[in-house]
Amino acid sequence: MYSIAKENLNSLYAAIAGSYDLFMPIKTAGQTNYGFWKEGAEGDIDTLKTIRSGKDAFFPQVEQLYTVNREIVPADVAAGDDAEKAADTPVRTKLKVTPGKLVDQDFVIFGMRACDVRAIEVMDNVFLTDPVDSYYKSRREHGIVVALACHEPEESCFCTVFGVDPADPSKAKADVATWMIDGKLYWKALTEKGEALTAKVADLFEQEDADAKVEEEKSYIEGIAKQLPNAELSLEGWGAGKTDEKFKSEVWDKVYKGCLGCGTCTFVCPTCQCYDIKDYTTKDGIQRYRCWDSCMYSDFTLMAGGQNRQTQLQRFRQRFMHKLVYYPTNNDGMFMCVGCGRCVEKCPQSLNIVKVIKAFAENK
Amino acid sequence: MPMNEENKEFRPLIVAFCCNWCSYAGADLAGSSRLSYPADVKIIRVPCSGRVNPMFILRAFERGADGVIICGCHPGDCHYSTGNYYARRRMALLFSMLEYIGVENGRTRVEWCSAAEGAKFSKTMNEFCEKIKSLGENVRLGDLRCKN
Amino acid sequence: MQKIGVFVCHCGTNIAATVDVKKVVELVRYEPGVVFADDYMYMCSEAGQEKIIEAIKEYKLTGLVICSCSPRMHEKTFRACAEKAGLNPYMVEVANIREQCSWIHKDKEEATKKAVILARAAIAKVNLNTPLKEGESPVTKRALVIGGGIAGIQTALDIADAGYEVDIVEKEPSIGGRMSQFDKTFPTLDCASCILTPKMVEVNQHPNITLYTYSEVEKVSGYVGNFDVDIRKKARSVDADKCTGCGECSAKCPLGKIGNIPSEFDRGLRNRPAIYMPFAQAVPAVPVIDRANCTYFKTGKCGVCAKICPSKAVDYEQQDEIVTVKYGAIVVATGFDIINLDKFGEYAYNESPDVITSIELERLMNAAGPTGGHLERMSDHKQPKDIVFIQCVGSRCDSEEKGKPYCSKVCCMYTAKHAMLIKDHWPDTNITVFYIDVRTPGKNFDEFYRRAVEQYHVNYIKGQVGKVKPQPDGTLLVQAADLLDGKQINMKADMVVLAAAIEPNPGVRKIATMLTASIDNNNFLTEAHAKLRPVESPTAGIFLSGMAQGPKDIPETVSQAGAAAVKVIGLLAKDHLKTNPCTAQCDTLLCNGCSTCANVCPYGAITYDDVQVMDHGLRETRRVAQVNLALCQGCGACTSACPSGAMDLQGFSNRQITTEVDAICR
Amino acid sequence: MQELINRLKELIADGTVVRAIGWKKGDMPYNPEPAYFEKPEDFDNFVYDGFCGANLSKMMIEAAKLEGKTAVCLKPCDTYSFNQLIREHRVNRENTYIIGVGCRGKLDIEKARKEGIKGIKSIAGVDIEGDGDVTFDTIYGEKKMAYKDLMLDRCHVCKGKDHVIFDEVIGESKDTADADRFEEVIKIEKMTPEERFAFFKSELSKCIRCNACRNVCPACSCRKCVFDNTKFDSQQKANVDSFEEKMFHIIRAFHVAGRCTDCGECSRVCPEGIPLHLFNRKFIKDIDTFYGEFQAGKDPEAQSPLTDFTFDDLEPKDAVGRGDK
Repeated sequence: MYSIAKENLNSLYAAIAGSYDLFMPIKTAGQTNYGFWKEGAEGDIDTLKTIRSGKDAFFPQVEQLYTVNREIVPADVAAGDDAEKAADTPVRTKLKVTPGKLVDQDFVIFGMRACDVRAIEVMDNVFLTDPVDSYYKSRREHGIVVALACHEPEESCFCTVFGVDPADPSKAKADVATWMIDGKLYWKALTEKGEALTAKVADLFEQEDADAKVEEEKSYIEGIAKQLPNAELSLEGWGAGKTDEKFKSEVWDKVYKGCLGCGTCTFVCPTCQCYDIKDYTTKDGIQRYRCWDSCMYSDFTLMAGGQNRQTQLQRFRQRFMHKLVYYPTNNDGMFMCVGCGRCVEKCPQSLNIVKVIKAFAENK
Repeated sequence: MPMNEENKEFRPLIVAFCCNWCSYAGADLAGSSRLSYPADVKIIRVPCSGRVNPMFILRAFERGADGVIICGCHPGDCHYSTGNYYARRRMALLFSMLEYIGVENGRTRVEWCSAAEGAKFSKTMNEFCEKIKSLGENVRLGDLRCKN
Repeated sequence: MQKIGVFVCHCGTNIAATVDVKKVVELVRYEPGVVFADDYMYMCSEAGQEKIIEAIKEYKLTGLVICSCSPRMHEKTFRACAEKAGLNPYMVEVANIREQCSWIHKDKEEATKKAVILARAAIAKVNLNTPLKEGESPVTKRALVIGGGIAGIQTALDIADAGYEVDIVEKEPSIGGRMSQFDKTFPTLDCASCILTPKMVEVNQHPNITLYTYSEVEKVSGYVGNFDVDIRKKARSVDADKCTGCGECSAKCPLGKIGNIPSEFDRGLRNRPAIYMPFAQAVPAVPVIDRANCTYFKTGKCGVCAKICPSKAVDYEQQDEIVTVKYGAIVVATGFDIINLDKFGEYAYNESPDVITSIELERLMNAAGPTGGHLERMSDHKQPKDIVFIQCVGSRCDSEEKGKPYCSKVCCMYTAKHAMLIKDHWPDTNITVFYIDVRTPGKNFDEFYRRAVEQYHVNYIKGQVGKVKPQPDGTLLVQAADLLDGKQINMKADMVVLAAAIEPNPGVRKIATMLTASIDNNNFLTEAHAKLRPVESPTAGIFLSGMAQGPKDIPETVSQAGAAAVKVIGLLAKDHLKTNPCTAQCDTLLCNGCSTCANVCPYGAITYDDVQVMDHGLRETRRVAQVNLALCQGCGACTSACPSGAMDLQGFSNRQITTEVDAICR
Repeated sequence: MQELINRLKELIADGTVVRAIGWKKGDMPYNPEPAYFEKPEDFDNFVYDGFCGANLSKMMIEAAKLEGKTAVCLKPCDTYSFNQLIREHRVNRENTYIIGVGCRGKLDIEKARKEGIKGIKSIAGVDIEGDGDVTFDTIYGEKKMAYKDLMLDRCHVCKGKDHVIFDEVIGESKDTADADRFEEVIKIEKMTPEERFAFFKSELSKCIRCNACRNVCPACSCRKCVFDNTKFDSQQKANVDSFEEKMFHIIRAFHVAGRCTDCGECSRVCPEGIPLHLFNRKFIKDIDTFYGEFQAGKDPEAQSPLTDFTFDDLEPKDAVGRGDK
């Protein structure tokens, strides 16, 4: 197994950034979010949870789809040969469409936690099944995921509930698994992509037989994971086929009341993948882009007639039904939550998926 | 199009909101008295300086304007008697906020100009253009997309 | 999508010389929405307009952009032209490429470029234009005049003479106002009542004028052309129809002698009975019973007046009556009063009966006054030898809470008047006037003042009086500073007359609020425009007459009263009012009902109602803003105060202006 | 807290109110949630402690439309917001029963996380009556913090311990102010334009446009925000270009200028920890200096400075560059 001392990480980042775009947790203005590492940027893999999840790597908040420009068809052309007519022929224009650029270079996502890696699987089921989302696909094909074990999970974590193992990233669908133990980062390639990356930076590493150390670290983490307040959270009653009983339940009316209808939960969530498509008028055309949308917003899928979800209760219910019932129903029981606990930490009104699950358990 | 093709000298883009009753008339007077000011200034007619919503000003900057000036009747002369008093407070606060977030002073301006002050109008516009030229292109408030 | 026609005018060479008109035409053809573009020598000419009309018909244009001179010049022309071709006039926008382009730029290329951009902005706007229609509201051909002083009287007479019905509401028992209290008027020194009373009688007899004396405006609703006004007719306790005005009742009223009820009309210089007419020539000549003081109303006993009244007109049972009348216009002529002098202790006004105000002096010198016109001290009824006049008592006063910042305007002249009148009767009186400045602008005014100084030798001293001290011997010690030769002056006087500052009638605030007419810091009503609309209130249908708007002398008051009347007549002459279609509009689905817009509306055009709305399938009753299109003048103040964008202005909508911005910045 | 619970139960029992709005115990010791309480058993989960920072006044917009009166627990600073809502006719006072609850400063769990406190199992010393340090029992051992160090920033510039509107007050409050309200603003004003721009750029670049700041703000009570409707075609869901969050945050602050009571909710809820109050407080400071001291929500009758004027107001050109002079 390879290892590198923590103090040398910057040179590792530099080395990776030498041949790839490096997307990793970076601290700016006191907060850690994923971003592209540049010389001088403050890489931060100590913070357990970035505020936004790593999903931007494959599904950025904003993405250029294509641009449309007006091209002028001069009067005479529009009018044909008839020069007479040309003079007062209304000028016609035709539209020129230029698709947005797909990612065609490999890039590295560094320091992703097991829960976020699981979230990628969740999104794959959405974007890579028919109809395939070419923008997402190109990013997935070129993204190299370096996962990092969670040295000290926090009380808001409940990934184990969904079978995510914070201790062993190699179980997750990552290309490289890493552990940070006593000031040293331990590095284990899992896939060809991972090997390729490793090869590019191998000279920074030292060889070391650390399996024992890693095993020790794993059991330490597992020990903590067991103590977490929500470790025993039960998903009984949720999952595939529960639509009717859950949708009709009165419990929703109790739990949604405090909801502000903001998008915090959806935007920090690693698995939320709804988006809206918008146009921006430029000099002589429009740019069509997509951006994250939130089912908590009153204008989510709003139509002229207003037939979207009209009350916050409906919106609130939609979000959790989607994560805990609809999605599992369509994806052989896989839940659309990975227990990262970001919503637990960030909801302005302290509402979150855990409370919802518990509320239903109490009100059986 | 801040740069004009022939010579690379910086030509600012300036949006002027003029109230219909005083300043727009003042601009007309400047015209009929042939008191020139740079073509960089483009005037938008509004009924009253009180009609100018701060969003218009930010919008202009977003779209690449380098300077925005609001002209209205002198305090006390508003055709609608009070519009410019409200405008005065709105703009004072907005300008102070723009300064606060680091936008260069002088990119925005309010000038009271009556229908009789054609000379003042053209003088003001000349000054303002000079000021904006000295400040250079507006990069801090611009939206890069609208340039292409 | 609109079908827009763009027409570029050469204006001879005015535009064509500096703007490449043909190039503009070529470039704007490519703008979204444009289906036709052409240029012509003179767009505003008959031939030019014909071209436009043809194009509208041939290309079925839905919008026009005229690139020409300023819209302030020809917008009307082109709108009319569009209308001729059956196109809504408000689908026309004018790009000002003359005053704001060709005339101020020399470089042809630059000017052309700018012309294109201005055209582009106009095109972008027209793309969002919607057809607008003027509204219409009927006009009630009746006017209300609040206040029956000389201002109200003159306005009412002028309106009535023009053939419209007018009502005067006066809160006192008689019309006449302040002027009826005066003795003589400057600068001609003719007697006030001799010129006023004929007008009062004329009012009383005019077929088109209805008088509501001893009455007050209680409630006003509605808007220009359609006001509903509740008038409270206070119980007079005398049946006006039966009363002959013989005056027996007042003469016999026991309280006349023993009641010591101070007469308001004589400013408390003498007493009046409980049943009284304020003054002999009162109009109407019908007494009122002052119920607060009348023995009958206090104890149930007495009833003398009822017994002796030959025509059995006295009616103790009479009740207040509220009448509701519709009006098309309302004139505020509530006049003035002088300020309360309690804060001016230094002048001993409250200490000595011989320190009086100028209005009190008017009464003292009036032949019909408490002393039969013989000037005497109230303390010992002796005729004063030395009289001191103090100017600017509370006028041009620095201290807010004490006096007024403005000049009361009339004091300098009436003081000169007083001085001369006194000298005329009693030439050996010594008169001293302490002044800050003597202000005599006006026809024959300065001559008048100089006569006082030169012929009558009135002693004018530039200086402010510091103190007036009542002396044991009954005289008054006046301590002052002579500002010109910097001497302290101590002067004995038998009488001191204070030129107290005038202020709007205290009742005006209440009335202004009812009318939603704006009022300034000094409670004077504000004009719609200080220079151009001096007799109109910003609130449509409300007009200003006399002192209520600011200090004036009688001739000014009368001429302003006439001006107000003309404005009213101009309004009443219309059967319908066309309302400006570029008004604010509220999107009820977005409105929060927060009242921010109403707070900034200068015309009181915004009201709030609870309405049923259907918001994307949810039915709800909401408090939302309603714009009264008859009142809205389209300034748009509300639109930029509205946070949610619910308030928008037709013809200058948020999106229209935004799109102009975008077009210019492209 | 028990006194509060008893009183609320009593009010519901005697029919004065139909329901109460307060805080419900969270699944963590630090995340109670705003909730409705109707039945006696609901109150088993009622909690009011140092972590009940949420300003409940805005919930009354909807609650006051319901059948029957609603009791709401408002901290001293929350009552200002409620007054402002009354001024703007957004909430029905008749249908509201205001219980002024005591406050000794509210707590911010982020402050603890910054101290590296994690794996929290339980927290002691945050009761409303209590006084003294806060003790965290965590998986990684016991940790202590002074109550004051754990307080939300806004509580360090507390508006005072008095409720400006209430039907009754339960519990003691204390003025926790120990900093100058405008200190941060002045600090920024003193920077060079470049520094100021860099500062706001780095802060705002974190914005994810979740709209939490807007949706929690009691002054942002628009039915449909101008950024969600089409009136200016300004509706945006994400910051495509660095300009947009500037536009959004300037206008957001501008729309509440003269109405913002400085309750600090915007900064409390921002998931990215952007000090949004710096915008609002700048406007408040300017309004105070330009047009005289004004505290929104203090007097529901008072005219907001932006819907008011004097004839000799400050000219916009004198509003800027005051630092340079």
